[in-house]
Amino acid sequence: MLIFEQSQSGRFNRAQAPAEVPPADDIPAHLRRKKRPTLPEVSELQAVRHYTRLSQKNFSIDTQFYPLGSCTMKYNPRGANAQAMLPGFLGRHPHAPASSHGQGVMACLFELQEMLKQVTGMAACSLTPMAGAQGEFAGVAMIRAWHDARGDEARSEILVPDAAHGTNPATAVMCGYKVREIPTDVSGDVDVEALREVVGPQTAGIMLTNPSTLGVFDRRILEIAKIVHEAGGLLYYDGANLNAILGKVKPGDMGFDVVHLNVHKTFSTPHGGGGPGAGPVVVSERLEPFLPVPMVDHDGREYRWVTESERPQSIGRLSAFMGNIGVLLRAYVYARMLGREGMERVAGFATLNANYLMARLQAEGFEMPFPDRRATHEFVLTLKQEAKTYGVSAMDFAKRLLDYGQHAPTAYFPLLVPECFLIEPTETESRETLDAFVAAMAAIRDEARDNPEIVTSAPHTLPVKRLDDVKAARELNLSWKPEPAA
Amino acid sequence: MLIFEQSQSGRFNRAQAPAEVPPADDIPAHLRRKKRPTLPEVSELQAVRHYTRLSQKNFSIDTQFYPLGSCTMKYNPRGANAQAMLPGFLGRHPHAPASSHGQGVMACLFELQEMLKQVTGMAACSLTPMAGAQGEFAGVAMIRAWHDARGDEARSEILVPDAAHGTNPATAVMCGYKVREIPTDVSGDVDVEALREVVGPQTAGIMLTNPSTLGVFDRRILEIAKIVHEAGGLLYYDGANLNAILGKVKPGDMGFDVVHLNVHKTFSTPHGGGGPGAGPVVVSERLEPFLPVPMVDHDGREYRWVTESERPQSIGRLSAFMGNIGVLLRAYVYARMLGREGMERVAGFATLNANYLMARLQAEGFEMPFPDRRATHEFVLTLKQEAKTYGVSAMDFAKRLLDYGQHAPTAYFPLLVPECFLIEPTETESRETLDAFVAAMAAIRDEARDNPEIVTSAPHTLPVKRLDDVKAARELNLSWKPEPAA
Amino acid sequence: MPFIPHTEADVKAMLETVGVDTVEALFDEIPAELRSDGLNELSAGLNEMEIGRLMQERAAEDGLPACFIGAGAYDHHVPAAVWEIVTRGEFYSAYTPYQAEASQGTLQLVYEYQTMIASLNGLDVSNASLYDGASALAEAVLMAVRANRKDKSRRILMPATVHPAYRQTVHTLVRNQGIELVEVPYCTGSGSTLVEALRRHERDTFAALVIPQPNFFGRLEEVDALTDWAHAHGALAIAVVNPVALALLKPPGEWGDKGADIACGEGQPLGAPLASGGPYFGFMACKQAYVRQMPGRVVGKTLDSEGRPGFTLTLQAREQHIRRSKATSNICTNQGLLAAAATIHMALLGPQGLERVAGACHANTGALVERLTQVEGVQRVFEGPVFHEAVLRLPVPVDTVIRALGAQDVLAGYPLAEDYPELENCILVCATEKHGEADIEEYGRHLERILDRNRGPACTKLRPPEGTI
Amino acid sequence: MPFIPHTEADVKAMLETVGVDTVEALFDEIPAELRSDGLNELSAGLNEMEIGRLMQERAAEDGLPACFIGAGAYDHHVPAAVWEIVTRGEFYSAYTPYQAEASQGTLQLVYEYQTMIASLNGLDVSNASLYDGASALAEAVLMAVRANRKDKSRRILMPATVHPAYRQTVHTLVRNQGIELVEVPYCTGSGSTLVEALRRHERDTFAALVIPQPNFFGRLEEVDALTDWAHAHGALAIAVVNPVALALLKPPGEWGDKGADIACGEGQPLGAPLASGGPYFGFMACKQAYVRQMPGRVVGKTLDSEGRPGFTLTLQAREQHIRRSKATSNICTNQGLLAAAATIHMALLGPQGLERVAGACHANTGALVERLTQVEGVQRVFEGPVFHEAVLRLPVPVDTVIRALGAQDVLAGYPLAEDYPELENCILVCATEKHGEADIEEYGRHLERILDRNRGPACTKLRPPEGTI
Ligand SMILES: Cc1ncc(COP(=O)(O)O)c(C=O)c1O
Ligand SMILES: Cc1ncc(COP(=O)(O)O)c(C=O)c1O
Repeated sequence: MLIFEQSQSGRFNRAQAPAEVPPADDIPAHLRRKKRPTLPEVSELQAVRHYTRLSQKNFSIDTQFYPLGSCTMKYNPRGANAQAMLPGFLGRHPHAPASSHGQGVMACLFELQEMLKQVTGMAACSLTPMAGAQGEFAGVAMIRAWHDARGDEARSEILVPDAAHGTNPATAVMCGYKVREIPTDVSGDVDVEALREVVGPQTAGIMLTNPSTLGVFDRRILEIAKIVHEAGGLLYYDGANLNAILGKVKPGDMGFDVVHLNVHKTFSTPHGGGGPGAGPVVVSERLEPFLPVPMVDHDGREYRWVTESERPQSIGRLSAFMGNIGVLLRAYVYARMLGREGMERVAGFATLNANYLMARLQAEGFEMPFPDRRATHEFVLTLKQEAKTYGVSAMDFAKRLLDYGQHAPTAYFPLLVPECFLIEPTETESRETLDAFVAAMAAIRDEARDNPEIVTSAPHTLPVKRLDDVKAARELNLSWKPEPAA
Repeated sequence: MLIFEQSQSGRFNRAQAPAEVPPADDIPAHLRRKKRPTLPEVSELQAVRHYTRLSQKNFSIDTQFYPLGSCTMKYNPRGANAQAMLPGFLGRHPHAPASSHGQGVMACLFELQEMLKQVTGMAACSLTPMAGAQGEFAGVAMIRAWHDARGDEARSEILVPDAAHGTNPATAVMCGYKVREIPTDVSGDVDVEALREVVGPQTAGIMLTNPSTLGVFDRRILEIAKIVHEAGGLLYYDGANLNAILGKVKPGDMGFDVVHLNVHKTFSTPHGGGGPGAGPVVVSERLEPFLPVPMVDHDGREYRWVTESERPQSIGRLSAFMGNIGVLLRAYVYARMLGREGMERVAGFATLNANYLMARLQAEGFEMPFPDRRATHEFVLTLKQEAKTYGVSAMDFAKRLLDYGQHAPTAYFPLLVPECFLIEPTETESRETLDAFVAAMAAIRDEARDNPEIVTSAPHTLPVKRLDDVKAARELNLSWKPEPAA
Repeated sequence: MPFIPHTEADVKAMLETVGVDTVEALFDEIPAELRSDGLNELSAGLNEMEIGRLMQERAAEDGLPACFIGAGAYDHHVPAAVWEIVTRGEFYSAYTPYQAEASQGTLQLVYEYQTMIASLNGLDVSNASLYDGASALAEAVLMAVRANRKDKSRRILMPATVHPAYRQTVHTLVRNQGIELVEVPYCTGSGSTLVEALRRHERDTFAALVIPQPNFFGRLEEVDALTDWAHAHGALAIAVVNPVALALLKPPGEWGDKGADIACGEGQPLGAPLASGGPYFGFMACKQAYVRQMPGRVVGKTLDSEGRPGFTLTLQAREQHIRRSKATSNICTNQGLLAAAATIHMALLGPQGLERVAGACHANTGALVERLTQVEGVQRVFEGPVFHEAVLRLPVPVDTVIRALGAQDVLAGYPLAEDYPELENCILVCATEKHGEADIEEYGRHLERILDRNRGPACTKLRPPEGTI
Repeated sequence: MPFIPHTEADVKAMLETVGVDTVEALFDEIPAELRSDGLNELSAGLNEMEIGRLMQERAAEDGLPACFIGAGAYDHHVPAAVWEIVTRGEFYSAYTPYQAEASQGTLQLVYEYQTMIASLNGLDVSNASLYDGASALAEAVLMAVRANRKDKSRRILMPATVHPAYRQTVHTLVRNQGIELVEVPYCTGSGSTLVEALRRHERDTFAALVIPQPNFFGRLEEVDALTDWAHAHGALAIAVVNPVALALLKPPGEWGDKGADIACGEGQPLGAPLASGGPYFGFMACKQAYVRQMPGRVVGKTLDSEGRPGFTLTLQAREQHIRRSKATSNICTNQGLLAAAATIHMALLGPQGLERVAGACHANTGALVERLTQVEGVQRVFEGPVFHEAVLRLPVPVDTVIRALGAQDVLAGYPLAEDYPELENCILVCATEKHGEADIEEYGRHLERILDRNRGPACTKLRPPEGTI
């Protein structure tokens, strides 16, 4: 039942309302609202009960294994939440004076900037982008600003591998570029020969993540960097996969000029059912002047904001204030808790979990598109055999996994592998959990063979049965409307 | 699965452990522990996931209608929780000096004492009892101390109506008294003639709640008070039912000498799946010297603790410190939010809801043992007809209600009504919720007629089916033991 | 190292299954010359107790001053229930609801959110949130350029009364696509945008006119006339609104004859704490006709295979993960949890509650302006009705006053001269329902004292009074 | 008036259904002379914003000092997860699990709690919690009197090293049943209870001997000898223990030849914040033989009708709601949520974590004692090993020092002279894992300064130094 369907005209929750005041007569009538908006009229208990019960209809890390590839659904420490929600942090206005009412939060942000530079091997950092895609925007906009600053205005293309995340090409377009796709070779790496053919004076840069979203580490990365750099382009690193390499290899050493990080992945800030995240960018020295503002600096005496006035070449601001500070605080707490040793272990155990899971699934007879490659922090599995033999698709497997109390991996991405799952267990899951996933996959495969109907009509144990997406798109119903009075 | 079954030897949650220190060699070996206790070895994620999922297996006010008679399961304001958990309150040591580090919390406690005096019409208050039963203990112990102080040591009996809550007779015994039961008359009131017969010089006092746990207001309460007082006994008021009369009538005006309140009922502090509560006691002037310590006083300049040294006649302390202060703070917040108008409305709407529900259930054909009486904040319904006709007991109805998403009312209490439900909707539930309850009861009655099996084998939709209580008591299994290594 | 559950025995068994000897061996595809030698610059890890203490000290450092700054972020009461519920693990630690059947909690909540936001704006549809108010305006501009079929112009009329940081953000986000922002000056008497100021653009073509309500100065714009002007000149009307103000003010969908086409704004006033500026969320609503041009996620109602209602992400063909380079935006992760908080916040307040909040803000702002203008030399700069905030001119430099009041734990307001050089010595002050009489009086008294001191006979030129600042 | 959902239309319709005209009419069975005229003394209601502000001010007033007081309540780190989970509505707002099938969350959790507590104490069974440590000891005394079949005595041997407030509480709660507490003096050299001190009671009979470990002075008792003495003399042995200390110390079930019979104590150190003294929880464990004498709720494992495991309240025949006047105790509501917090706390720490906490407490207490006794004139009073706290003698009156340190936001410790007149100028100081070197050093320095000042040549008798205290 929707909250609106519990509403009663005139019901009123006095605990949350200030005292009534005389009407705002000084506002002219033609600027005033006449009809109240469709907000529910419910008691506090009704609202609390409704949203508490709604919450129970979700899968989440706190309740289920959630091996969603490319999303790094690791444990979100409750301590990070508690620290970021301390009254002093929550109550601070973004324009509160830095000197007298901001040194605490700015110290955290400054140290986070430093840590992100260190783990990526880059020279400078801006924390302001509000998610990965905005980090990408900042990165590509800086590449553009760099070319523009050099008067090199002919560069009109950004190269993007076909395995790339959708935000990469979309971002390139938002920055005014044309997108050129680079194919993947049979081993899962970027097709370097194809790359060589398309680079040129029109190439502004390339957007890459390494390991790629195919879950393999591109072994020829230095060659790729060389090719692009020699053609005058810059390299952008999509840091969504940083969890795979933390402490093992740094994007800076691979030759990247700019990196964005998804702290809501690698640094374990919660995804909140759709956000917020934060997508800090780190850059090599040559891109530093172009970083988005504001940033935090320490002038030897105190922390202060760096704004456009002292960064005339900055690509500018990306938000009204300074991005998702509450998210950045959670990332800061996480990073400090891990420290050096903890950070160095992340990639090792994320990779161990992925390789273990891959090996066990392989042993169970599941097919890997790149069977000779190591898994990184994630790996791709293809169900095309199962689809062909039993008529049971990756989607069906995904839905049936839900019945087994496991969130489904990312399905049908990357687009180039048919009927695929992209599986990312993360380092915070135990071996027992991975074993349970293997058992569920094997059980579903047996069901697909013996009783495919149960798989193709899954899920069976959730609050709703399989939903009709086509109907949703055809008969658009995007908001509730009161029943017309009968 | 139990948390112990997820344990792996050597698993270790470093975020929550201080650094290791050298072994405590100064402690002699014969005083040291040799084998580690059976605590689970799990990761933080495992613990969080386990207990989050466990929580989802509960019914609660925040998720279901919970009309548990005598328990006043009203909405527990989330604001009260947030205020009581402010760092300044949580971090305060009970022995922190009152003057320099205690005036904040003591101000709240002092004002709460005043408010409880006002709503009950009594002269003095001690907040220290930690639940209703301890409040009862304090009350009866004060009655005893009063008689003792007067040298009246022949009084050996406490009178308790047969409808009383089990804690009443148990408390009387803890205070060293014999219990004498008073029957209920056909209209649900205390049988005054029977009372007259049993009072005497051996009568220390009577324990009553009014309205009684039969959900009716005892109309002859003044007569009862007179009888007991004239016999030299005192009157104790079990305040568990105070929600019924807040602002309508005060126990002090009814002639009671001592009252305990269940703040986890009337003042809406949460029950926490079994506690904590708090059971403050308020008394008339003559009992004031006997109140349990400590209490809070204001000496014109600051708040201070009143201890045994200035209350030589006090029955003493009931806990190591000052009772459940965190609970009392929640009650304080609730009381201040309601204020005068809010408090006066509680009984009105609690009573309206109960009478409405009773009237609707009556109209549906359910039987009330006292059909001519008004319901108070709760009422009793008997299913003895249904039990006889369909072979479906009150227990079966209760279990089947769970399938309808409603918590069952209190069943088989008071003991004197067969196959009974004690139903208390509280004032914070909406009419729609009450209507849904009536619909569920009617539907179950139809099921009992048409398909009794579905009722007698309920519940069907919960994490477990009906549990075997007999087996639980016969084959006692009160703690998990590791499997012996095979 | 926290959060990794592996025992030594686990590691051993797992490596065996994989068929390697060490964890390091799993990285053998990385060229050796690239392998880094660890993260030696990082400090040692802290346990939760240690980091907790550090963060408590830092949070305490930032204090809890009385805050009279608005300027895009507003200090409202947020019911405790809001954040107690949204930080429940099931909301807090879920991903974007890709598996609809396992995400009905989030999905239904977003559907309710869309309903509330659409209705608050008097428009047909809403998306599931954008990053913040400023970037939402940028998306609205891009959307208008795509959506405007009458006019293929890539130019946008942008009044100077729009929040300066919003204008900067829009500039950053749209300029690479060759979109031009044409500034519309404001009337220095009224502090608002006059239709007359648009006259000189009558012959040019524009994709859209942006209309803030209230505007950055807190002033109410003549939204009907501005909207009608836009439509008359082939431009779409983009409203930038404060959602709390909408409880009192005419919703964008009713502006002028046809209503604004797109509305957007900062959602922070609906349940998000100030939190130094984020996370907040941007909201966006529009007419049904433009829904396929809308950026961001959208939730639709549908049926399951047994005909029961359910909710799912829909219109995904607009989005980057399907459309890639042809998507309406690159946005992927949005501000879901904040939208969830806003939904619960609005449910707890209801229409009447929100109206009272808006009313109290309005009344308190009036009282604040009245009190402060009683102080000698303090003047109101613009005439006419305001919401939430107002511009005052001080008789002395603003920075000195801000610093002196800051030392008393009172945040005086937002200084305007940097963004509007013509508004020297001017400050934007704000009150919400949280600022009662006593708070306002305290501000007034402090200001009096500070100005008195700075006006002393010996002191014609301003110097900071010793000791206090 | 908050929290009541009724609209006017609801009220009207409902009154109609009931068949009365007004809500007041529903009270017509109350004799008119009793009806009160409202609650005029109460003040007007506050909304959540208003009460929130008031409470924040009051909480701030109590401050967040560095706390070196123990004396029964210990300042431990509590993982954030603990209270984020137990305040989830499903735990927080549920009643006692009377409907087992709808309460498996609480019930399984209590079963896990019982397992942990029993194991920590080295005993067979645990109940589901009692009010606090002091009242748990009272219940243990009553239980021992019921359970001791060898000896029908109603007398209990109670060492003076048991927490004074516990002894007072036990007295309050048991004396009306004619139970007598016989005090056992402590050895003034060691601060512990010697078996020799029991010798003079050799010919009397006792239901039980209470044995604290560590005792109120932080000193470790010779628990084996004491337990054996009790058993040799027909008395039960009741242990009063600190649950964190049990990670290091021999559990009661292993004391002496046969083990203590009942163990109880204050559960606060397992996840409950200091909170001015409550809510905490009392724990109790015992040998299987005495389970039917145990007070309070107990959860047992059973099967459902399909043979799946499940949990339910059991042995209810001991309890007041079934047995009424013959129950083992009058306890009904206990401290469920605190026991839940303790369970999650222990699960997060695990055996190794708890051991480290105990180790850190021990090490820090050692460091604290060492530092403070470096201050001139400060001496340790009792020899021998301690846990958590120790008694120091100061060269000046304790109250002055406590006040002066309090003014520096350092809580110096618990003054002993009121409870133990022979310990004039003595203070009980405590450290936990939260008190690092720097904190201890700060305490030490403050103490040095304060004592120096109070020792100044002109000052033979102590006066508060002007200005600071
Ligand atoms: C590989 C990759 N790149 C970029 C993104 C975009 O990040 P965000 O969702 O934070 O905008 C994602 C996350 O979805 C991703 O997986
Ligand atoms: C009528 C009555 N009296 C006394 C009590 C005992 O209160 P508590 O459970 O807080 O000890 C209760 C609650 O169960 C009750 O309903």
